[in-house]
Amino acid sequence: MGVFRQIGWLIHKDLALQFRTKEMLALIIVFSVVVVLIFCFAFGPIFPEKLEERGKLAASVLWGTFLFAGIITLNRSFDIERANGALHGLRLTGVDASYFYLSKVVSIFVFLILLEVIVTPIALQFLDVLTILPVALQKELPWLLLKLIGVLAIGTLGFCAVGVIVSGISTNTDGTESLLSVILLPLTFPVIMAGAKCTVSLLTTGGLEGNFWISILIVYGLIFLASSSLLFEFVVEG
Amino acid sequence: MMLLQASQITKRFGNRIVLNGLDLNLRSGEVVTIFGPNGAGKTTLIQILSTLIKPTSGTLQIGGIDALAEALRARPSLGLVGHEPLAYLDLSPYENLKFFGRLYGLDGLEQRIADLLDEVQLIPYAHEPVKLFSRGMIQRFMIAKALIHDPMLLLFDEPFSGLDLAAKQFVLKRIDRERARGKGIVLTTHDTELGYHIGSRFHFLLDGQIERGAEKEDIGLEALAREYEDRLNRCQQR
Amino acid sequence: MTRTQLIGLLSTIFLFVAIYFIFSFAEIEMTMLEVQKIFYFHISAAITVFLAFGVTCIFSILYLIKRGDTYDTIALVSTEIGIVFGVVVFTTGPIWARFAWNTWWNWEPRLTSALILWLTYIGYLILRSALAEEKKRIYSAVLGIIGFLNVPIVYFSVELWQGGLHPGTATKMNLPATMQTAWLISWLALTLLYLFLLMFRYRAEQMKLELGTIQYRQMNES
Amino acid sequence: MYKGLWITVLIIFGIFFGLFMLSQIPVAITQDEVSTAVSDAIAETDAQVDETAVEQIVTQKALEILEARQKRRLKFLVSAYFIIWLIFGLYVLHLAKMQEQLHKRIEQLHSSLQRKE
Repeated sequence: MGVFRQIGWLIHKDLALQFRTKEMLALIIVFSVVVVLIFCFAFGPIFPEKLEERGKLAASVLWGTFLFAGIITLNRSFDIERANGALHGLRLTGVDASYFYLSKVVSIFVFLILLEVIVTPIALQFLDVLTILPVALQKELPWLLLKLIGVLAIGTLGFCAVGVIVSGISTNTDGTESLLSVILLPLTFPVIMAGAKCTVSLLTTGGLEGNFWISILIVYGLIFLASSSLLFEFVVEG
Repeated sequence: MMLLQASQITKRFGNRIVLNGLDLNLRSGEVVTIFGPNGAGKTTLIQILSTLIKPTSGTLQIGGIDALAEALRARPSLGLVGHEPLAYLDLSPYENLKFFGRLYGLDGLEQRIADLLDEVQLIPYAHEPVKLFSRGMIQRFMIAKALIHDPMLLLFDEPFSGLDLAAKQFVLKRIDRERARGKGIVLTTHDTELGYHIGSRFHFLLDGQIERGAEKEDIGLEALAREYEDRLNRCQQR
Repeated sequence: MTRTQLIGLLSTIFLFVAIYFIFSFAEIEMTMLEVQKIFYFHISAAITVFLAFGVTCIFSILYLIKRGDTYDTIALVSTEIGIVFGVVVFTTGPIWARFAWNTWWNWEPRLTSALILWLTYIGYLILRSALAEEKKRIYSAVLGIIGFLNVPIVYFSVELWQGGLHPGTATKMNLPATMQTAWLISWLALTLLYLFLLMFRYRAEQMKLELGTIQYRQMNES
Repeated sequence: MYKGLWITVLIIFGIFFGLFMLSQIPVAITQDEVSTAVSDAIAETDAQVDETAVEQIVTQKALEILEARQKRRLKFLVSAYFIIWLIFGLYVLHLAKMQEQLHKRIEQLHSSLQRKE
């Protein structure tokens, strides 16, 4: 019980910090929209006619955008912890490193999900995906969007699981931002592959029937959540 | 009872030996002042005593707990006022104290926070972000943060640097009050006058080693200042 | 003769033997003809890449448990050699692909997962160079472990992503006996070479340590 | 010492390997290959001449094609093996050089320390 309360307070603190400065959310949303626009300008204005091609395009745009937005968020979050020795203050309370890890994963996850909920419809609209969906799917569009967000959520959780521990490491160096990308991106290739495939499947058939990709996303998240919450103690305590 | 028992503490960074087989003991109601020039390893010593970094070798006991093996259990019994605020400057003093107080698992937190903020004269600014504060206000906030869980052992790292006279006096008074309440206090400084005034036992930290301990009854301020000067010169010649 | 020299000599001998077996003992494969002979060293090097990074992972775990600097040094050295073997894999791979499929790169699952792993451990080396002395051992050990945990997931997803089995997988399974022998010997030879390089590189790391100590002593005395 | 050893090994290896390539690789002519080569050759020679002349030309052409193909294959093979040895060789040389320099530095510092004492 005490565990969950402690984690809850840590998450509360993180979210308070993230939303304290409203510019951060605004900045990251604008960044994501701009990235989406870059893809649109590169591919547009006439997008592939076939639904599957369009779906692939949308999947790559969404996942690419959220990956970069995720890296920025991670960096920012750990900058706050490092600055002014806040992390040392946290350590002095005797809180377990794995609680800290889990709270960080959850708070960044929440932030990114919020971003995804806002940016996904915009991106789908810009790429004009919604109009060429089969009629059956168009009828239950909210349901489809919900499923899409669900897939994004599972992928984002995996991304956060790895991202938090890697940025916990890379924040100790000087060239933080570029270093984080170089180390983190190769580790997240499976998320991109699996996430994009799931997205394409959702946009073309409206479901994930006979699809192993979603289980890869889940397994990836579980493996890294488990291993990183054990390893995070070494990152924090040294 | 011995509040703090450090023996044969050695710290190396690569080949550089910062602390070399250092011993330090502290009973409750004692204020140990450690004098040392810049770069003598004062901050490293305080960080080791506060379990933030691990010594290369040696043993450390805080309140009877092996602080190297069970750092998490030892930490709640110590408070640290260091160079950095060890808190989140984007949050207000109230939010910070509440957050850290919750993690320490304190009862009657609201009352405790109100009392502390009153003592450090920050009530009017309780809901302003700490980053807007002046140096003296931040120092007072740091003291409040270190005292929130009423620790037995208090560690001060250069608490007077960069403060004006009034602020220095505030810190002095505060330390004296905690000593009178039976706390054990370790304090580092290079200011002989202030250090003499507040301390009940004196050590010199030179070349990574603690040299000589003098009780307040055995030595006057001038004698202490002279001895410090002598030792500094001898150290520089070596 | 030191152990390192012995292993070096042994690996050299085995390399000669492997060459002999590849070019004169193993029969010529019918579809790729002579070009198929790249396969022996290409695959062996790829296996050695996985071996090297596996060693990095194991010694990283050992370092976190026991905190001996030796473990960390072995992890570092093994990573570096794994990267060198990776270079061999990623230069011979395209030559093979160019002949077999008329393209320089082929998304074969094992090749792709080796590439991802390779990039991860290049990140490991970059991280090490960017970290301060007292922190780099622990942090790189953590990364060494995480990077390797990724291997099965990457392998499985690339296989699924590529959507089919590569001819290499099929031929490896039912290789004629002569080819099998040649391949086993070249694999053994490269493993020995890896071992030799590991020891050789480790010595350099020890010398660096020694140099640091002497430099520090001299600095203190002057 | 290591450097010298490895250069020797590499040179011996190069010679050994070159001789091997020249002597050991058999020209793998199969029935299938010849017939495809022959039909290729006939396609390339569009003149209508008497049988023996055609046969002669065709055989010669077939041989040429076969040789060209093998040459191409060998080019791939040789370049692959060349690159493998180049990478390992360069890496070993790099290590040897590194150790040599370190060794020199250590010796230097040791002797200067001893002089002081």
